[in-house]
Amino acid sequence: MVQGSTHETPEALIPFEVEVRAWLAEAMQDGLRFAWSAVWTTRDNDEEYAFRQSLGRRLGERGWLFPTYPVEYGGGGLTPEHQAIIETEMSRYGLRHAMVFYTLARIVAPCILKHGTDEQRRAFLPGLVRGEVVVWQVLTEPQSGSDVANVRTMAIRDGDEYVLDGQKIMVGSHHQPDYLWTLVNTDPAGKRHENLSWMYVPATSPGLTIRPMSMMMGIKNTVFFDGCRVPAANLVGGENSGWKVSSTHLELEHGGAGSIAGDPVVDHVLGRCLEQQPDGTALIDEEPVRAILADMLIETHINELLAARNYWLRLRRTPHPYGGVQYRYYERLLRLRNAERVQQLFGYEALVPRFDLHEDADLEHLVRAGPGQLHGGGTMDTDRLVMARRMGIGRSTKEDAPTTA
Amino acid sequence: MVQGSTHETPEALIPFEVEVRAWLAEAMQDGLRFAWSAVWTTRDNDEEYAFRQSLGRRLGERGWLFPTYPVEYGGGGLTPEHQAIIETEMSRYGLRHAMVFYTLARIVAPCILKHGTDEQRRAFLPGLVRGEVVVWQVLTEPQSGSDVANVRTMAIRDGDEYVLDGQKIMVGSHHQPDYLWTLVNTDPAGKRHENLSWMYVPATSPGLTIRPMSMMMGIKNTVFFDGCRVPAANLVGGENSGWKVSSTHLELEHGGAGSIAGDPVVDHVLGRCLEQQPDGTALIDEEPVRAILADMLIETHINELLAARNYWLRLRRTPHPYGGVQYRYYERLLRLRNAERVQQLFGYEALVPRFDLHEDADLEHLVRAGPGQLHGGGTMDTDRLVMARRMGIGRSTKEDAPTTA
Amino acid sequence: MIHEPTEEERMIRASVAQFVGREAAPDGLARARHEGGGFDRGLHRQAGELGWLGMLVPEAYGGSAMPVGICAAAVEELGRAPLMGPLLTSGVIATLVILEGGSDAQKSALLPPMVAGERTATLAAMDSGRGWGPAFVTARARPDGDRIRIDGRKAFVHDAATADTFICAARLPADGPDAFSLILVDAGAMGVVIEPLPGLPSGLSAVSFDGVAVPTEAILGAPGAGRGTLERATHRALPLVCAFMSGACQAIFDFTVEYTGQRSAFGQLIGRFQRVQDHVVELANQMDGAHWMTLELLAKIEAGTATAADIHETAAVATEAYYQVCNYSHMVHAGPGTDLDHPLMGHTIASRALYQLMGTPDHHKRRMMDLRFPRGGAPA
Amino acid sequence: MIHEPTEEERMIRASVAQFVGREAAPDGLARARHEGGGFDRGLHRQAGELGWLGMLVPEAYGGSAMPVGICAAAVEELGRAPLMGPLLTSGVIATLVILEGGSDAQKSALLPPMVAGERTATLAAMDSGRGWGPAFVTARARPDGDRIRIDGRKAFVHDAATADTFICAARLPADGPDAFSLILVDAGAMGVVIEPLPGLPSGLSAVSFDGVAVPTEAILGAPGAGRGTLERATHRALPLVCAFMSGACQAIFDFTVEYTGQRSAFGQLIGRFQRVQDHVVELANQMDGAHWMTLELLAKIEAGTATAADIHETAAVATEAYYQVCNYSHMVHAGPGTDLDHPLMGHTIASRALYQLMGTPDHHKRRMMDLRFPRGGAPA
Repeated sequence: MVQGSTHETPEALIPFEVEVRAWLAEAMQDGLRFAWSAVWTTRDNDEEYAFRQSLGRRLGERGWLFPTYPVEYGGGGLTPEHQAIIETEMSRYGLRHAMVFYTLARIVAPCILKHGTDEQRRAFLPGLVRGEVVVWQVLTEPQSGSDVANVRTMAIRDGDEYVLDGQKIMVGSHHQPDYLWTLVNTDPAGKRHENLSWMYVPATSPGLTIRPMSMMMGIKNTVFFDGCRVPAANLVGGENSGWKVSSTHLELEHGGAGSIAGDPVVDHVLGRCLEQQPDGTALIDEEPVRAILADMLIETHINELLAARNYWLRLRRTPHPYGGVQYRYYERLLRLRNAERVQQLFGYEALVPRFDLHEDADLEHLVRAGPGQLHGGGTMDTDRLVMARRMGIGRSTKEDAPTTA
Repeated sequence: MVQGSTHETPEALIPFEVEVRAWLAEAMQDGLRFAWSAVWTTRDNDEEYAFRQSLGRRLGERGWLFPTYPVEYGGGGLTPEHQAIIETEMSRYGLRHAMVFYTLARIVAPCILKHGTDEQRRAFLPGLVRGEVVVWQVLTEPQSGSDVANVRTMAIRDGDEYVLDGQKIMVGSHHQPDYLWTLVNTDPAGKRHENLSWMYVPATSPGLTIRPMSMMMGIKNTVFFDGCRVPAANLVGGENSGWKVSSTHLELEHGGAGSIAGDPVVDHVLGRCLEQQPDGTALIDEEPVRAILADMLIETHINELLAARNYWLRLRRTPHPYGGVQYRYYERLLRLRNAERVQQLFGYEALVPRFDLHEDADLEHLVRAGPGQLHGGGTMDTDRLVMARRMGIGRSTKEDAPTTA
Repeated sequence: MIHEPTEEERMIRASVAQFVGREAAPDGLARARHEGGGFDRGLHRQAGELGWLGMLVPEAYGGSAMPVGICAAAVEELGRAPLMGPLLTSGVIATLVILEGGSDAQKSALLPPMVAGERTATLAAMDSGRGWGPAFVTARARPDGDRIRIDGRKAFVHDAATADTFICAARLPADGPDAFSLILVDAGAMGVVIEPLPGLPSGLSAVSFDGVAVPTEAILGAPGAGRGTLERATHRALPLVCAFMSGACQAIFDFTVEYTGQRSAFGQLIGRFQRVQDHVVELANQMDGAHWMTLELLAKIEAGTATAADIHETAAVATEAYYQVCNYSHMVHAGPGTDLDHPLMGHTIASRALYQLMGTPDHHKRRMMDLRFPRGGAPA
Repeated sequence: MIHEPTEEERMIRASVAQFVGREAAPDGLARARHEGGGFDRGLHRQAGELGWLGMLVPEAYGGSAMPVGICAAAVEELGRAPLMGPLLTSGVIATLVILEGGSDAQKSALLPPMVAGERTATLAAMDSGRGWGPAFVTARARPDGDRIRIDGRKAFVHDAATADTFICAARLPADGPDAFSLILVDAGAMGVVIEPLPGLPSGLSAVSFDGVAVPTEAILGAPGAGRGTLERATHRALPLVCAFMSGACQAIFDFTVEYTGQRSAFGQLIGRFQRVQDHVVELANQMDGAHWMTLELLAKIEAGTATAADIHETAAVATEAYYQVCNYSHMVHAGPGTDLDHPLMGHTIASRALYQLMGTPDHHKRRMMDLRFPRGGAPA
């Protein structure tokens, strides 16, 4: 049974919990004045960005950014239970392990750990695992969104290097990366799914240009590869074997990692409804408000249970067949419904951002991102497609969930 | 603009309106004590069945069952405006022109009018148009529901007759028909869509057996054709040209006819919510009840507008490209939602039928039929498929709505 | 943390599953009910012999008082069938009402034969089908010499036709405005009129009590204690009803997925159609919401941390889920799923009947909110 | 009966469509707003020259007082763009408030330059963004010699940054508990502070009135008459706002259907995928609900049979439809639809901004119910 928030720390780990709590209390002292932003959008606060990056590095130094990873790659060499403690303590500050450090290392590192050579692991993992480098995921092309495999960015071997030509769009965020984790076509004559390779591309590579795009949810970028030269050693998972690597990648991006953090939106909404208004009443005393809140609370609770289920199953290395993508699909549609609910509850107030809040709890961000967050990394339609396959529908054999941890 | 219920009778037709109203007041005198049932289910009231059938015949005698049909076929030779008056007056008694006379003549007659030979029109139409015969639509086979064209009931020509062999299921209702209107396969070697024919089969044909089935919504039937012999003259629309006839048929079955009658469910629900309860309050004073009713009233209103749009456009012979199937789809999902709403409002009371009500207004029927009425004559999935085609999606050319009037 | 099922849980599941599979092939259930039957006294006695009717009952009254997780596992298997009827209404609900409210003498008299499957009881609580709560108890009871006379009409009683005992809610003159009493009434008592209701074959009857006379000792526990008894019993019964509905959803999911790989249309398996896939996707989301919510609730009950609000929240989710799961499955099955012989029909009827058992989903949501956020006061 | 568009309607539609197409290519709108611009005074003047800003206004004040059907046709075309801004907030809403509440002198002074497109006005009604109604007017006004001083902060005002006149709702000491007054305030008056709001680029500002002094004649109509004025103006403006949203939905439908025949994925046009089809199906259902409901309302207004409840019902439907139509279109367009240069983005922003203009859909539904079924009384 999922025990979610009723989870109790095992006796033996209580000292570790005390240690993490104390360390965080000290480390967060200078950070409490910042409004926390998620990685995807910009709130134009460079000071906060710098603090967040340094916090990531300090966690990385201790191996607490990837607690269960081997020490030799910069991990903590700890157990899943340790990781759960670290994440629980971080969530008290509104921090999510997975994505608050302006880097997608949380997705890229597992791919390299699983599919890289020993040499690549030693070369690439420590920087990611210690929070020292920022990596972007670079997938979408003008002709390919959900259809990830339809890659036209070519990478042709030339001696010890690959030469990249092509264009990626709607990627990254508002601060420059150190590396790009990108899918390229290494065989112009190859069959679909048999012509792909992943590359870990230094952002300083010659022939690489990054140009910002204004999107609904904030700044994204177009990346141009124009005769861009990348060392052959940076191709991960084998030439033309990229589709195999993708399965790990996509499962993680698509909800398989799970989460044990709560949703800060619902707490914030509830708080505002409980506030006493000038006339002495509170919104929560109004019948229509109670009905909206009840649905919001219940659906958020279900979402948290799906997330927690995935989290614990992942740590146990027994992934749920369709659970990853189910959680992702459920959460996205929930956020779309919640976007309308906060407009019902607060009207215009939900259209103006509050920079004193963590972005995840900011109602304006919820409204603005509502229909936009439905498709990042694949649409809700592909979510349902994947879920159906994993349930064994529409195919002669049931597709298994890839392992990711 | 749709004027729906605000429609006004043109000056010149007021005498006709007066005539219809007076005639109906007299004709309905003996019928007011009956609870009106729709054609599809049984309520085990033979007396009511007999009255309804005789009312149909009396209307038919005057040409008022098919007011715009040529007089030579038993119609009224009247204008669409006359028809609207007749339907409006009938709706005051909870009667719907389209389907209350235990016969599908409303769908079958237009097919024969459009696709039959002169001889067939003269032979078959008067009985249908005058309400003298009961016809069933007989389409579904064990392996084919939505996929209507997948017909395995064979009809092989033998001299002046066809010999039918096969099985149809889930057809008809609780009283025996005079004729079956059925789709058969007249070319075992023919291509899909090019091997079908429609037949107007006398129910007394030798080799034809009808056996009742117990379904969620009441009695339906299995029909066995076992070397059943039917005159070749009863094949309508040409051998192997049945798919062309189907388009007329399906458009009518699928909402293209429209309606200007209101939905009696919502009136009944509203009435119960307005009733004073023993403690002096009325359900409608409760906030959650008001919220449910608001949605129910609004969605019913939209449904009525879609129905009225189709009705008027049909009489004008300018069918809406996707309007027929849109109305059908919208109405069915609305009835499914309303089924749950009446349980929310009235709990167990919505599980027990009230035989003193027209079945369309009976809450138990709504609940029981909720998920069952979604697929009669094609599922909600095929509804959406057809609607998409008519909107010009997924095909290189936009599919036109067939004309039906 | 994810709980691993215990050996005990697996065993009881297997035992119930075997029984349900052998004795109550799902196909016939909807039809049997429809045709007026639906309850098999022999079957009930067998369930008693197998010990499930005593799962909730202390040993002193012939039961085995299992932990809630084990009881839930058994009930979940009943839900898969679905085998509702007195196994649920007598074996769970009435049993809990007697346990929560009865005197020692009453428990000793009633529970052992109920545990053995020899007798059944059913709750005749609300006089209107519109809601659940004290306001809907309007039947009157009055002292008449050394007896009590009951007058009222319980509009919707589950499995009344075969019940031996009714637990009737009525207001004694001494009961305060919000109070009522629960009174045990023999089904054969003079003035008890049972009227099976037509329509959806859900096993409901109206039961009239026309001046029915019972001894004073027929009052369950103390006079006026009915409200508290019913509240406690409700809060114990609802998690098990949720387990029933969660099990039912899983069974529907299983046979629906299977059907998508068997039925063809337009030349391919229907599971290839995105629309069909999407019905199953939404079915699974409803099922999993009910499933994980119920599991969490049971874990909280075992840990002693479950609140009444948690119980109502879970009941809202599971009740709604069962209803919607049936609807989505109908969208996949179309015509054949509405044949009364189809396994889906038993579920559809059960989901409609359970929809307002001890309150509708909306009722549970409002109770959840009222318990967590009392009006005009500080949050709980 | 289905109404055939008149020649006049066709002409005004064509004229607006041409203007909108030439002057305000939709692609740039969302972006222009985002980057702080968004209002082009020249464009507004052109609209004035073409006569649309006088559609609602009697000839005495420089207008042409067209029938509501014609006005709706013009506004529907604006919605297709979507061209919101002062064309809607000044040209329709503020214009109607002045028409409904102003004295002859006020109308003569304000309306001719507004009709000419030379000046704009905007309503600064509610002090909170949470709702629409008298309870949300908390700004105070007090007599001060021969002037009136206004204190308050209007949290959300449309197109304030470019407005020449604010119509400010405030409570005079003599106003009863439910009453308030509307007061005309020059945008340049001392103490008026306009603060454009960050976030969704919807053209909203907060406007503070810090002891702003205006002459007594600045009260629109009679003191305390604001509530009635606003109610009447709201009921005249809402049908036109519905027409705007209905037009917008149709434009989105058109380019969304087109896109399904242009974009490919997985080797075929996305329109072949049932899931994509279904987004468009639901889009069309929302669109047609708004469309036919608005048409019926306009027909009733022309026939003199429209009630306030009808207006709120239609507003609930059209507002919700615009919101959902944008969502469904995003589901079809995915990433490219969220580029601020994409035509959809202007609609998405407008649909969020209009969501609570003169009340949310929920507010309109409650008003509809309260008007049709007053609480505790006989049905209306």
